[in-house]
Amino acid sequence: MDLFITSFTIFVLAIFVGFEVINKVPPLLHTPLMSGSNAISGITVVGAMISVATPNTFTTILGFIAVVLAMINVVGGFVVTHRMLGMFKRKG
Amino acid sequence: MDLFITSFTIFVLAIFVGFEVINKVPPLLHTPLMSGSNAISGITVVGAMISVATPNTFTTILGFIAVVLAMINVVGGFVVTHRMLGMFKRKG
Amino acid sequence: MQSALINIAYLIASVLFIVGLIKLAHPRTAVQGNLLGAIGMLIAIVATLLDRGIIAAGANGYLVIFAGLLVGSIIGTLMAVKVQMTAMPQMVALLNGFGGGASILVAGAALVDAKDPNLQLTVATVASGIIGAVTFWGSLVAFAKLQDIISDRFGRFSGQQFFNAAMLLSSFGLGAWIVADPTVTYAYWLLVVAASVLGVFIVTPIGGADMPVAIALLNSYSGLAGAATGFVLNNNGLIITGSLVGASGIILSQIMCKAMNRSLANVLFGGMGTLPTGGPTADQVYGGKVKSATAEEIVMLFENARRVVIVPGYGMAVSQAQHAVRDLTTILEDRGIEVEFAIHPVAGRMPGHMNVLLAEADIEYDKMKELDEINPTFEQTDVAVVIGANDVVNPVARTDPSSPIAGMPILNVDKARTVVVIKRSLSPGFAGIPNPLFAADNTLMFFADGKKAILDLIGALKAA
Amino acid sequence: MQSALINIAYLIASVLFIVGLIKLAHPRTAVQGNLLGAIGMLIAIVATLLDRGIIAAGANGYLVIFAGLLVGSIIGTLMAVKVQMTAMPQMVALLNGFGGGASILVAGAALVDAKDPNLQLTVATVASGIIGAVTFWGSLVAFAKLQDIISDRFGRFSGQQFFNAAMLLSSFGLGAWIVADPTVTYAYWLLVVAASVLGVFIVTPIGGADMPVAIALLNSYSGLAGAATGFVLNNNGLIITGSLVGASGIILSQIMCKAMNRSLANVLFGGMGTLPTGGPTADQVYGGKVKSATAEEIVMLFENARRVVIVPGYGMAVSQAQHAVRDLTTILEDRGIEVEFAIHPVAGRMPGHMNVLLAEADIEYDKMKELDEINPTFEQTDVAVVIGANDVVNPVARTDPSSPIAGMPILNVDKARTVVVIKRSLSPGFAGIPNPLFAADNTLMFFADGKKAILDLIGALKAA
Ligand SMILES: NC(=O)c1ccc[n+]([C@@H]2O[C@H](COP(=O)([O-])OP(=O)(O)OC[C@H]3O[C@@H](n4cnc5c(N)ncnc54)[C@H](OP(=O)(O)O)[C@@H]3O)[C@@H](O)[C@H]2O)c1
Ligand SMILES: NC(=O)c1ccc[n+]([C@@H]2O[C@H](COP(=O)([O-])OP(=O)(O)OC[C@H]3O[C@@H](n4cnc5c(N)ncnc54)[C@H](OP(=O)(O)O)[C@@H]3O)[C@@H](O)[C@H]2O)c1
Repeated sequence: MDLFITSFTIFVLAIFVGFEVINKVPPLLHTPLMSGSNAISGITVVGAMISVATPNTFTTILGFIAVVLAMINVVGGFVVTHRMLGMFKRKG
Repeated sequence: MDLFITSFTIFVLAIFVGFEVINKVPPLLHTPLMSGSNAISGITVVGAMISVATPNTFTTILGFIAVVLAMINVVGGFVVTHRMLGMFKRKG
Repeated sequence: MQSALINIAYLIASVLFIVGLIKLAHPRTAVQGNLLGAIGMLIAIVATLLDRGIIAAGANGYLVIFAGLLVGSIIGTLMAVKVQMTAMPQMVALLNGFGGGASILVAGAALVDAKDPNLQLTVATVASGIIGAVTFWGSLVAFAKLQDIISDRFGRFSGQQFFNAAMLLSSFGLGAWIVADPTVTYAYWLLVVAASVLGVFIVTPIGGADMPVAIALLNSYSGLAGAATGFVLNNNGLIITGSLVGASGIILSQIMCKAMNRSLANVLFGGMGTLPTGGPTADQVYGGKVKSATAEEIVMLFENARRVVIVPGYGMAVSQAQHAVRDLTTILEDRGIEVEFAIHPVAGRMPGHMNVLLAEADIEYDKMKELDEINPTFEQTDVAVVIGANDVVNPVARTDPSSPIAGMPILNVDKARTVVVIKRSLSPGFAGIPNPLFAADNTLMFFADGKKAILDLIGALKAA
Repeated sequence: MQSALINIAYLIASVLFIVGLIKLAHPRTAVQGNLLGAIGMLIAIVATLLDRGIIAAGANGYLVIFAGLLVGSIIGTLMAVKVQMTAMPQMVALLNGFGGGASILVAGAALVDAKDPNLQLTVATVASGIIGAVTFWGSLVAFAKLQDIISDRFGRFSGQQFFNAAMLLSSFGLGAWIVADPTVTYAYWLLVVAASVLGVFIVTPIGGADMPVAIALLNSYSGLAGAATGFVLNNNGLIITGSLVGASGIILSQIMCKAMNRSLANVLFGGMGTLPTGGPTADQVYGGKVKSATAEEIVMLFENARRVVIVPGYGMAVSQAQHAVRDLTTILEDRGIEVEFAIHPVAGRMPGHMNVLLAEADIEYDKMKELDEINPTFEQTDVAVVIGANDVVNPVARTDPSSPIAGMPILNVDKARTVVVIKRSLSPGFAGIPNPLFAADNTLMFFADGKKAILDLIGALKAA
């Protein structure tokens, strides 16, 4: 229970950080913000890797599919964001 | 060790929250900000209360003094901030 | 000690994500911010390779993991490199869905694998399963709608909201069962099915143009699903990152709703997307009052202009006119005309959509002005060129409190000396209402496909 | 379960603190924000009463705790109600010191009491002890200096920085000993003594006017000491709150340093506060060029003015002139003159100092303008009235790159049609340099104590 409350505390603080930080992103960059934040939500890949390593074949297969899905999310998100941001140029 | 890292994570997140939140306070309110944030730093009173409740008389005395000091900080801070903020008025 | 190292790595990764998001707030540091995020992810992945369980699984385990990482990376890279800038909303929806899908599977595997599941694990697993499945299927439906794979009519039926409520309650019921008896793992897959059905039919009735709000919200859900998975695995890295993404999606959907002057509930369940009733008809608004112009006539306007403001909208994205617009801008600027862009927060079909398209065409971002900044300047503007925008320049929002877009802040192009509107017809935009701007005294319509129209203008300018 | 409840209460308290700080950012919600913080504190204290150890200590324990809470509350309330607004810097310093003192004692008690102290406990205890003692004594010295209990010359000697470094190293050495052998609890008290000496002699050399930066920094330290105590007790509430306060103090000291165009290191260890060398002397600057005026002459200026800007500085605080200034403002406004206040970020001796004093005198906060907002308006200002400000209106900052205040952003009062400067003499302000503004063509000096000068002006206005 104490462990849960600690994790929940982290959750609450991270939400505050998220709100404060995201609110400062200007409309100009909202599309890259969407794809970029999308990319980091692929952090689930880390959990998926652990699922792969279970002795149970069924969960290994689930884990493998999850690694693939999450990794598409991660790599696709970062690369497309990079592509978009590379286009934003300043005068001169 | 894991417990420490979790606590440290909370520390880091809270610092981010602090920086983001405090940076938005306008100069107009910097003095109340100083006294108000001062007041909440008196949260040490909570630790002091626990020290009072130890069986050891020496630590009970330390705890008592700490409760008094922290409570001056808390109550003095909130009351003086309230007094100051009560002065700020808008036209009309 | 090992697990401590891994947790430190997750903390570093989380800090890099946060700093990355902070840097994403300025165009000059945004590229760096995105890179920091990618580095954080790399650190998290490499650290996880040291996990006790993964090391125990030995070479085979590593093989499967690397295979998965590789396959995912290749597919992700291909998608990201191939996608057209105009298809960004779909792309985000799809990636989003994959993240949600991964959460379903990871939580399911953890439940199957758990020796002695406690309350936190089961509750969090249930949450991951429900949110993940709604995200996955909701995002796929959003993708299919935006790609015109399925029509706006698909998957709508009367009583849909009751059906969806029933699905949600079933998921909760199955979830309660799992919490009560964590050994019935098949209940988890039933729960995923129920939540998947919910995910599909909660998104099908949302109008095509409301889809971006749904996508931002699904983005938020994918974050929350990740955070829930973090509670399943007791992994702070997942919890922090999931919360960040959860906050990001909610803020973006709020911004969109505010810019459309509608509530989130109205977007998700409300009746917009069907034709509005009441209000003046198109005939009443346009009858005999619309003036159309040729490219040559518009070029004459340019010749006497000192300041031109270009207002892009959804039609610029559809006709892929952004490069032609850039060429037009260069020509006008070469003739000493000041050119700026007025970007409405919900122009197009995604927040920041127009900015990305214009940036793609090498237009400097300091020329793209936000609503508050550009509106006071229309009175000093000689020609406002509206390309495929409609609702975001509809003055009815200011004048008619009964209109469906009443109160939505709009770009006051009607204050410019002359307004040129480029679109194919008089048909309405997303809100489905006529636009009196098209019939205004100082408005000239140029009926054509957006890209073709701009190319015509360029041709006429060069000939003149 | 009990400890879970307490931890939930701490989480709720932390959230209330954060929301309170967010609300403190707007004058309209600030009072509410402060109340939320107080409620959070109440929740934390009440929840702690349920602590297993405290319950075990029985009625006696509760008695001692309540006695402590009561005594502290009474003293705190008395101090807060009695303090003059002009003495706010001292008050903050004193409260701050008490918080640091509490951290020393709590960490010490935890060390004495620990059955099996682990690494985290000992390291955090050492940190609490060092930071707490520096905060406690540093704050007391700051208080004593600001109250003129000890002079600016007190506790300065050559080689002081080496002495301080030695004290810091001793504290670290004693700390290492404690970490190695946590049973030698007397080493902790030695450590506190060494850090206390450090705290005293690190603050004594700081110039009186630099004290606010030191206080903000000590405020930050008191937060860090609290966070360290949180690590000692594994208490997330303390960790979160301590970090918030730590961040707050650092940001405020940064803001002050930036507004003075100096580095933090320069403020803490640098030589300012002694007279600057080089630069023109007072005679060169002022010789024969200073014009002084009577109250009646200044009133004639007011009679032809449409806009007056009042620039308060440290001298307004010293002479307690704020209420007289309010009366003057009312009279001028009754005559149809527009009056605004120009507040420099480091005017006075504390950030926001002038705002609090003016607010105390019932001047609406929407009339108090920040530097960026007011500077462009001086050219349309008929009379700028400078009351006891000096450095913050010294144009040398703009013109002479070798001046000690070079590059500090200043209020451009010299751009006003006429400048009236109220101070007692031509003596310099905190930076110790002459001010060419006093010798400018459009400047009139009114030599008097700030409050008396304003009362004279009011008298003359009524007579006119
Ligand atoms: N950006 C977001 O995040 C977001 C999110 C949700 C909803 N929305 C909604 O989407 C709408 C956006 O406003 P908007 O002004 O950009 O678009 P709009 O009001 O939907 O109008 C787009 C116009 O573009 C024209 N068009 C379509 N294809 C074209 C082509 N190939 N060439 C030239 N013109 C073409 C259409 O007229 P013709 O058919 O006559 O050519 C149509 O009237 C708003 O109602 C907003 O609330 C936006
Ligand atoms: N606000 C902060 O947070 C902060 C923090 C650290 C340092 N500082 C420093 O403090 C300075 C603040 O600038 P400032 O312009 O407000 O003050 P200042 O430059 O220190 O000048 C104050 C002036 O007030 C006059 N004065 C003193 N007592 C007076 C009285 N009773 N009646 C009338 N005049 C009186 C003095 O001249 P006479 O003796 O001739 O009367 C003096 O020249 C800056 O240099 C700043 O860097 C401020």
